[in-house]
Amino acid sequence: MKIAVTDQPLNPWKELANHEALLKDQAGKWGGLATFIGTMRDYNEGETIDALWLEHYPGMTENYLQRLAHTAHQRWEIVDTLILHRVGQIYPADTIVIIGVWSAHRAPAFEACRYLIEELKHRAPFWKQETCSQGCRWVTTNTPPYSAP
Amino acid sequence: MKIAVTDQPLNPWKELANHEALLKDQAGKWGGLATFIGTMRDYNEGETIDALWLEHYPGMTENYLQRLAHTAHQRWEIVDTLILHRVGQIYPADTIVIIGVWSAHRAPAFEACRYLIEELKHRAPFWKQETCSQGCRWVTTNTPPYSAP
Amino acid sequence: MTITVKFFASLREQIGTNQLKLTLHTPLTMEQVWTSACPNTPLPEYLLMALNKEYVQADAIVKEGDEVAFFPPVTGG
Amino acid sequence: MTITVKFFASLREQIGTNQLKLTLHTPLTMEQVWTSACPNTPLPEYLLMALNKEYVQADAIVKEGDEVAFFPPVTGG
Repeated sequence: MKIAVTDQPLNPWKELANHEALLKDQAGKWGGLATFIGTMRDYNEGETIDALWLEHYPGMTENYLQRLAHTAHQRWEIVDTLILHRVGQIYPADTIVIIGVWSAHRAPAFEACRYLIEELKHRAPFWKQETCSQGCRWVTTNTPPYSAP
Repeated sequence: MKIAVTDQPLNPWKELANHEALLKDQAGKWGGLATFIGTMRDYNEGETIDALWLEHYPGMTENYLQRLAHTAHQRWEIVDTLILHRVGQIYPADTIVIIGVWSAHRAPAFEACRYLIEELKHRAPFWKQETCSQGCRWVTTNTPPYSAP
Repeated sequence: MTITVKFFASLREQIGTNQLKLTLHTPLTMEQVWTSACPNTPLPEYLLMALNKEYVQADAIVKEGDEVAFFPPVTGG
Repeated sequence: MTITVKFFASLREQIGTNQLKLTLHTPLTMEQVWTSACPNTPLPEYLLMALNKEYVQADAIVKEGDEVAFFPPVTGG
């Protein structure tokens, strides 16, 4: 289980490959990996976005993500979990978030992966400020709570 | 949209990175990528599996996967889709299937990705033969049809 | 008129061949093709069938040059 | 007794500081801490609050050395 918040660019393929390499002992034990990779779009609500500033609450954000991962491990039969989130100044097409759930079967992998991204968006302390031609504005639309199947 | 059946080893990170590189023109248009990577387990129904032989129906299998991808594109708002499936002789921890769905939003990405793997398992002409200490046996448990949300 | 009949996976092993050519004197349904191709084997309960690489039902009509395939439930992914 | 009060994102900009120290003479609730820290700003409707990096409600009691944080609805991912 790895949770990290970073201000460095995230390469999803490298991060996933590196993390899976750490699970070598358990190779053959999982049959499915579900991932979600969130990427910065260059538009939002009909407007062109030039850049995004991502703020977080150091310490609390990591704790919160850690707790989410633990909850997922209690709720579903999971081999391992990866949650990485970018902060600081980012630009269109940059990776914002990487979630990976390894499991023996695909149903828990999909469900836990979806649960993690929904709960992260609903409650993890991150805030986005968009830079567009009209200047800067804080994003205010919060994601509603998720009811897992 | 890329569909392929191959008897060569699949490196999921390389395949996903290569495919995403082809979508360069549309960088910034998608906000989410949901992927599913199916891997060979070293056990099934309580028994150790040493190897798997994967057979398909050349021509029909590719047509069927192509049709699935088209259906997903009609049903969900999707930027692009990747479906790769391995055939021939494979061993534990080898990648069997890679599915990737790029979309502006995460809900269609997740739903279409799940739909594709479920329909692939339910109807795409592939057959698995397991090699275990007792010899060889054809897998017979078919996946039931999937009702997407 | 000649058609091709293919078998896959466990069915290929059971029938003992992956492919045979059949000469028909009149158009047949898929089920009749099975009976002509495998006269000693009753139609398996969970059989899937394809005509020219598309799934069809047992009553589909087979014509000159068609490719027919019979196979067990699929188990990929 | 001294506590730390943090503000994030739009709230940090609105209040004009990311952090302040507050000296209390008696234990206060989170809501009372807000009133002491921002006497001129009514409690925002969609305010989230954390005590020692855990979400709490407005009636949680703040003690010596605690870290209090106020912030708007989150928008990550």
